[in-house]
Amino acid sequence: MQFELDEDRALLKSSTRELLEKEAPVTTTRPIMETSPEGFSRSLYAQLAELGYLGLLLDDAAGGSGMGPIGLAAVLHEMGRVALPGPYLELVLSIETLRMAGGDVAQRWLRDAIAGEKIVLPAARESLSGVEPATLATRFEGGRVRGLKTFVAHGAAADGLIVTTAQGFVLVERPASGWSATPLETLDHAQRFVEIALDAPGTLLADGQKACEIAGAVGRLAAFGAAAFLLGLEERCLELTVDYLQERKAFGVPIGSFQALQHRAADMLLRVESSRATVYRAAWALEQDPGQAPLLVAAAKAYCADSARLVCGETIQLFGGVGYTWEYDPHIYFKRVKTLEQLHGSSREQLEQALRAVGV
Amino acid sequence: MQFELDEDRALLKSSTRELLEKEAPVTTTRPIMETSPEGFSRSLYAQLAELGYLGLLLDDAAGGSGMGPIGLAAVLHEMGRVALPGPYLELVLSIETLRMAGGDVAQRWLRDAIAGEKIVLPAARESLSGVEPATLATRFEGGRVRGLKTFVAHGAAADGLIVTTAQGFVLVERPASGWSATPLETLDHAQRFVEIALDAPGTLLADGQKACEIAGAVGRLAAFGAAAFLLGLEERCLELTVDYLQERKAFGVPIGSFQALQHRAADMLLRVESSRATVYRAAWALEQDPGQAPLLVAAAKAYCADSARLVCGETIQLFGGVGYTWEYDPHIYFKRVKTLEQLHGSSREQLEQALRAVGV
Amino acid sequence: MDLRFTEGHERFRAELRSWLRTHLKRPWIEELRDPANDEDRLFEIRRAWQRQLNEAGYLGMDWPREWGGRGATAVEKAIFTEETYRADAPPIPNVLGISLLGPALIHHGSEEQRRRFIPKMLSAEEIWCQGFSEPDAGSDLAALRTRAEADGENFRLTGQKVWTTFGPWSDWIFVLARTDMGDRYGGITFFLVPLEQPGVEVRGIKQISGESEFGEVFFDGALAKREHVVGKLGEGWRIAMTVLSYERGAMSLAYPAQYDGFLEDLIQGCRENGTLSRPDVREKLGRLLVENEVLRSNGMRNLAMISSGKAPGPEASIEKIGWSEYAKRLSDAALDLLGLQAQLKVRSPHARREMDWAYEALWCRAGTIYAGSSEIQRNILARRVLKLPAA
Amino acid sequence: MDLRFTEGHERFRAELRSWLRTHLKRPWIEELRDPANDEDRLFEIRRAWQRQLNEAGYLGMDWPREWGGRGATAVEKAIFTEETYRADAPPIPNVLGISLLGPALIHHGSEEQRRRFIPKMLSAEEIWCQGFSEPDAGSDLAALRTRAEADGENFRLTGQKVWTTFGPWSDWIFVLARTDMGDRYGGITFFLVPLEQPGVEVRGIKQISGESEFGEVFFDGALAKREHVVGKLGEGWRIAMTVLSYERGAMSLAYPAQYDGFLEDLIQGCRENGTLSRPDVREKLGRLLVENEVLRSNGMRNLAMISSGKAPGPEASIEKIGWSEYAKRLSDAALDLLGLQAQLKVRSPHARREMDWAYEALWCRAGTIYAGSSEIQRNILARRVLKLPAA
Repeated sequence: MQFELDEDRALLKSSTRELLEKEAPVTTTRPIMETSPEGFSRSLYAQLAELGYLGLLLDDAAGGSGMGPIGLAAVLHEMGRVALPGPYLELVLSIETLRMAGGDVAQRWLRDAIAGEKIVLPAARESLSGVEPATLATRFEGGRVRGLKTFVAHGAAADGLIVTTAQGFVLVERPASGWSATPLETLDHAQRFVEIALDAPGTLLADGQKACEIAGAVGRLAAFGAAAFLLGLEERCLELTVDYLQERKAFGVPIGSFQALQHRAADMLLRVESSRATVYRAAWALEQDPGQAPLLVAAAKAYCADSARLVCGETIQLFGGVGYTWEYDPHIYFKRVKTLEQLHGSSREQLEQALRAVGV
Repeated sequence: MQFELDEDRALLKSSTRELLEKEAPVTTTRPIMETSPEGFSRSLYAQLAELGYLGLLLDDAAGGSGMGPIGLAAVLHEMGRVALPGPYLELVLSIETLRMAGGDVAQRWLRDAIAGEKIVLPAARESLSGVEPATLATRFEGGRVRGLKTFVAHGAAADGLIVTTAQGFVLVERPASGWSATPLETLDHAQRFVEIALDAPGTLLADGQKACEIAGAVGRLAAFGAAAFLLGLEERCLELTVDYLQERKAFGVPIGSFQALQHRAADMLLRVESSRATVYRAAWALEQDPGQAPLLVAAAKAYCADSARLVCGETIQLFGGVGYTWEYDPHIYFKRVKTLEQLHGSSREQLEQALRAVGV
Repeated sequence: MDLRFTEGHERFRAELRSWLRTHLKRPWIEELRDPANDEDRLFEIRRAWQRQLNEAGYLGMDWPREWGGRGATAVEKAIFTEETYRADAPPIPNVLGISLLGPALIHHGSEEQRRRFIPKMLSAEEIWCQGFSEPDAGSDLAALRTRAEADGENFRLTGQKVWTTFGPWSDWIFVLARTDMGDRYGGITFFLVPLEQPGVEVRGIKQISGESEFGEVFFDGALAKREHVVGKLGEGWRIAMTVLSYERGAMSLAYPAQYDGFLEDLIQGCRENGTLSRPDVREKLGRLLVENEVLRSNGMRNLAMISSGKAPGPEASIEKIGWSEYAKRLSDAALDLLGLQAQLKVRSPHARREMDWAYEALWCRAGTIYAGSSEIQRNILARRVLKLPAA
Repeated sequence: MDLRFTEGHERFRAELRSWLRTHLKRPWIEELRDPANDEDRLFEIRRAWQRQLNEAGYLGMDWPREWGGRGATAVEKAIFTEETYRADAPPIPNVLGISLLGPALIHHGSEEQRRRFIPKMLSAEEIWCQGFSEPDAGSDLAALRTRAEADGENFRLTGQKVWTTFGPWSDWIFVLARTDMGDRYGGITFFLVPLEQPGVEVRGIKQISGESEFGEVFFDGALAKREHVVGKLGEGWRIAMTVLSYERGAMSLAYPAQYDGFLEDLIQGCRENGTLSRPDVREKLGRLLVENEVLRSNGMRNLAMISSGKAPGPEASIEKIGWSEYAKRLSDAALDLLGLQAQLKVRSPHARREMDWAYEALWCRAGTIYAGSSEIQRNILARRVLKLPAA
C-alpha cells in the first residue's frame, strides 16, 4: 500500500503550487476578487489552458494529460490553498459533460474549451432556496431553450452554457439576444454569480438515460472537486493560524503557548488531515475502485464542508480582532467555504447520497 | 424582578438539602442502588411522605403544602444532586393525575399516596424502541385492563398503577393474579424497570377530553420534573469535577491549572447556570404565566438533558482513569442522565413540543 | 421568585412601543437596502435617529435629571434596548459615549466637563469614539502603551488605538493613556481628546462584511489638555473598569428579542421553500428556538439579580458567550436551511426582505471576539467563578 | 497512490475468514449473553480462543519463525485484527503480553527469557498483565514511583500499579520500576515478576460497566529476580517506548470494521422502529456512516505510511482521537435513535440480539481516557506536529 502521489502527479502538484504561488497568491488576486468585473484573471486562465490544466481528465488522444481524478484532486487542492478565484472547477465539469455527451458539436466545443478559447459553463440551478423543484421548469422545445437559471457561477463571462433542461443537457452558444444575465451579489465578494433568463437556440447534447448517466457522473465529479478545493482552503487556514499563534503575543508570551488554543489548533489539524485522507481515498476510488466512489465522494464533500467551515471559522476566532478585518486573509477563505458548502450538493444532500450508496 | 426563591421555598430547598445530605448521600444509597431488590429505601420514602414531600403541589385543604412547581423544582433539584434512587417523581405524577381526575376512588388513593401508605405509579409506555404506537394496545373493557406496559419505573414495588389505556386513565390495584412483572435490566444499575402484563380489574379515572387534559398537564409536569432533577445531577457533577481538578496533580501541578481543562470546566459552568435559569423560569411560568409554560418546559427538558449529558460526560473525562471506575461517583450520575434523556419526552420530542408551543 | 415586570415597566414599554410606531419611519434594514444610502448617509440617519431619541428623553435615562435622566431602572434600560432591537431601529452613533463616557463624566468628571460635553453627546452634535483598545493590547487591556507626556500643564499623546467604533465620523475620542510607564494599572489616565488637530490621524478599518464602522486612531504628539483629564491622573484604569460595569443588564433582553426576529424569518423561509414539515428541519429550528429561550432565561435572571441589587457573578460572562456563540449557530443554520438565497447581500435581487443573513453570517464572527473574546470569558469563569488555580 | 491490498494480503484475508468461519463457534456477544458464563468462564473462553489462534499460527505473526512468526507484514497484522473484530471473536487474554512483552523479549530479552516465557505466553498457559501505569502517574508515565531495591543480586519491589488488564487472572506481570530514584528516565528498569508470591496483592478494579477486567497490583517487598530483568538496568523506559511503538497500524482497520457492525445494528433498529425514512434520522445515520469512512481513510493512510516504511507522524494521535471520540458520538446517537431498548443489558429480556449498546455506551467513555487521553493526544499534536511553543 502506498498513500503518496506517484511521480507524475507529485510533480503536477508541486509545479501547480509553484505556478499559483507565483501567479496567483492572494496578494495578487485580491484586487481581482474585489474590483474586476469578471472576478478572475483571463490571462491566468489562458496560462492554465496552455499548460493543460483544463484537459487533466482527458487522455492524450483527446488532447488531455490523463492525470485522472487523483491529478484533479491535487490541482484543486492547490487552488484551494490560494483561494483561486474563477470558474476552474465549472470549466472542468463542462468539459467532462461535453466529453461524455460526444458528437460533433460537443467535440468542437470540447476542443475550444480545453484550449481556453471558449468559456463554457454549467447552468443547472433553478431554485434560490436550495430546494430544487422536482421537475425542471427550463425546457428545450423546437430547438430553443426557455427558462431561468440561477446562481450560474461566472455566467457573465460565458461564451456558452450547458443548460440542464427537462429534456436533457442543451448547449447554448451566447446569442446576441435572448440571454439576459442579472448579477447576484453574495457574501463572497470574490465570486460572480448571475441569474440568466434564456430564450435562445440550443443544441441537445444528451437526453434520456444518457443524460442521467452524465448528471450522475458530473454531479459526483463536482462534489469531489469541491471537496478537494475545500481541503486546500482549510489546510491553508490552519497554516495561517499556526503562524499567527507563534507570532502574536499576549500577556508577554506567544498566544500559541496557551494550552486552550493549542487544543483548538490540534482539533483543526485533525480535521485537515482527516479531510486529506478522505479526499485522496475518494480520488483513488474514482480511478481504481468505482464501486466505492459514490460513498467516498459523498463522504469527502460532506466531511470537508463541515471541516472547512469549522477550521476557517476557528481561524477567524484565533486571529482575534484582525480576524474579521478585510485586510487579513481569513475572511477570503471563510466566505468561499460558506458558498462551497451549498454548491455541488450540500452536506445534507451528500449524507443522503452516502446512505443510498450503501443501500440504506 | 427577583430570581431568588421566596422565603418558604428557600427554606424548603435548604432543609431538603440537609435531609438528603444526612439521610441519602451517595455513600449511603450506593448499596441500595446496587443490591436492594426495590432499589430505594422504603424508610426514607416514608420519611419524605411524613414531611409532606409527596403533597408539595396540593394545597393545605387537600393535605398538601402548596409549594407549587417552584417548590417541586427546588426539591427535585436537590434530589438530583444526590442522584436519589426511587420513584419520587413518578409518585408525584400519579398524585397529580389522581388530583386532576377526582372522584371517590381517586380521592382515597390520593390520601394514601400522599401519606406514603400506598405506592401508586404511572404505567404508560408500550414501546421498547422509543416510538410509541399511534393507538395504545392496552384496553379497558368490561371493567378489566388488558395489555402490556413496559419500562414501568419501580413497578415491582407498586401497590397500584395508573395505566394509560385506549379508553383513558385506569387505576389498577395490584391484584393477586393477572399482574406479572418482568424485570428489565438497563445500563443504570440504580433503577428498577419492569414490564408488566396486565389482565386485571380496574377503575376508570378519566376518559375523553378530561383524559387528554390530564395527559397534557401531567406530561408537562413530568418533563419539568425531569429537567429539575437533571439540573441537580449536572450541578453536582460540576462540583465534583472542580474539586477533582483542584486536588489531582500531574506533571507536579494541579490539573485544574491547565487552561484547556479550565475552558472545558467553564463550558460546563455555562451549561449548569443556563440550565438553572431555564428550569426556574419554567417553574415560574407553570405557577404564574401558564401561557408560556408549554414552550419553557419543553425548553428546560431539552436543554437540561443535552447539558447534563455533556456535563456528566465531561466529568468522567476530566476525572481520567478513575472516572470510569465503579468506585468513583461520576458513573452514577452519567447513567441516570442517559435514562432521563429518554424518559418523560426525549429531546427530539421536546424540541417538537417547543415549536408547536409557538404555533410553528 | 418574581419574573413579572412591574406595572410601571409595562407602562414604559407600552409608551416606548407607541413612540417607536409613530417615529420610526423605516426599519434599519430598509435604510441599508436603499441604494441611495451610502455609508455617510447611513451615518446621518443614525445621527438623526439619536437626536429624536434624545428629544424624547430615551437617552441617559438613568442619569441625574439635569443631564437628561429620568430615574430609570436597569429594567427600563433593558426594555429600551429590547424594544429598539425588536423594532430594528438604527443603531445610534454615540452608543459608547453614552454607555461609557457619560457615566465616567457623571461619576468622575468635573462640573465643567459635564456641562461642556454631555448635552452635545446626547444630541449627537458631537460624536465620540472609544480609545481603550490597542493593537498589542487585545485581550490584555492593561498592556496599553499609548503615552501621555507632560507638556507644560497639558499632555502630548503618542500611540495607536484600534476598534474605535465610528472613528471616521467622530469629533472626539475618550482615551486611556499612560502618564506613568512604571505603574501597570495606576499609571493610566482618562483623557478627552479632539480628533480635529495636528498629530491625530484617523483611518477606517474595513471589516469582514465590507463596511468600515471601525477605525484606527494614531497619535503623534497630539494635544490633550489638563482640563480634559477625567478624574485624577492615574485614575483612568479604575474609572474605565467601573464604567464598563455600569452597562450590565442593558443587553440582557435585547439579543433574545433580536433573535426572535431572525428566527421568525428563518421559519418563514422554511415555510416558503416547503421544508418546514421535515423532521430534520424541525429539529434544528426547535433547538434554535429553545436555545434562544435559554438566552432569555439567563438574561432575565441577570436582570433580576441587578435590579434586586445583587452583583451579577458569572452571569455577565455566561451572557456574553451565550449570545455571541448562539449567533454563529443561528446563521450557520440559516445558510444551511435557506440555501444560497440567504447568502445574497441586502441590495442584491432576490435578497430576503426581512433579514440580512449575508451580513449576519459574517458579522456574527466578530461577536465572539470583541468586548472580551469567548476565550477571555472562559478564563474569567474558570479563574474567578470556579476558582481554578492559575498555571 | 495505491490503496489496493496485494494478492498475498487478499489470500491471507480469505484464509483467515474461512478459518474463523470454521473455528469461531459463537460470536462473543452470545457468550456474554449466556447466563452460564460468569466472569471466570468468560475468561476461560478467551484463553481457549487464544490457544486456537496460536495453534493456527495467527499470533506473533511478525516475530522470528522460531517464536511462531510467519514474516507477516503490518498490513497482515491489521487485516488480522480487522477480521477478528468483524467476526466479533473473543478478545484474547494475553493481548498486551503479545503486543508489548513479546517484542520486548525478542528485541531486548535474553535467549533464556525468550525460551522460558514466549511459548507459554502465546499458548495462554501463562497470562501476563501490564505493570506500567500507576495511580499518580496517569498521563505522566515517567513519574512512576514503584521502587526496585537491590537485595543481593535480586530486587525487592515496593509500590502500586493500576489498569493492569486481566490482573485478577494473571500469573505474571511485566513491570517498570525505579532502580535509580534520581534519574527520571534512565532510572527505570523492565522486570518480569510472578504474581503468586508473598508481597504481591492483586485487586480487581470494578469498572463503569460492572465488570472487573482491570486490576491493581500492590508490591510490598515482592521478589524480582536479576535473571528476570529485560535488557540492562535503567533501560526500561527506552524498551517500553520502543515496544509501545511496534503496534502502530495494528488497529488501523479494526475499529472502522467494528463500527460497520455497530452501524448495521443501528440502521436495522431504525428500520424496525419505522424511523429509517425520517430525514432527521437519515441525516444522523448518514453523518455516522461518513465519519466512519473518514476513520477508515485515516487508517488506510496510516497503514500505507507504515507499510511503505514511513514513520507515521500525526497519524497515530489523530487515529486515537478519531476512533475513541467517534465511539461516543455513535453510542449517544444509538441510545437516542433506538430508545430505551438500547439501554437494556445484554442478558435482559428484549435486549437487541446483535449489539450490546448498554455496554458500549458506558465502555466508550473509557476509550478517550486510556492509552493516552484525548487531551494528551492534543498536546502531542500541538507540540510535536504543529510545533507550538510550550507554556
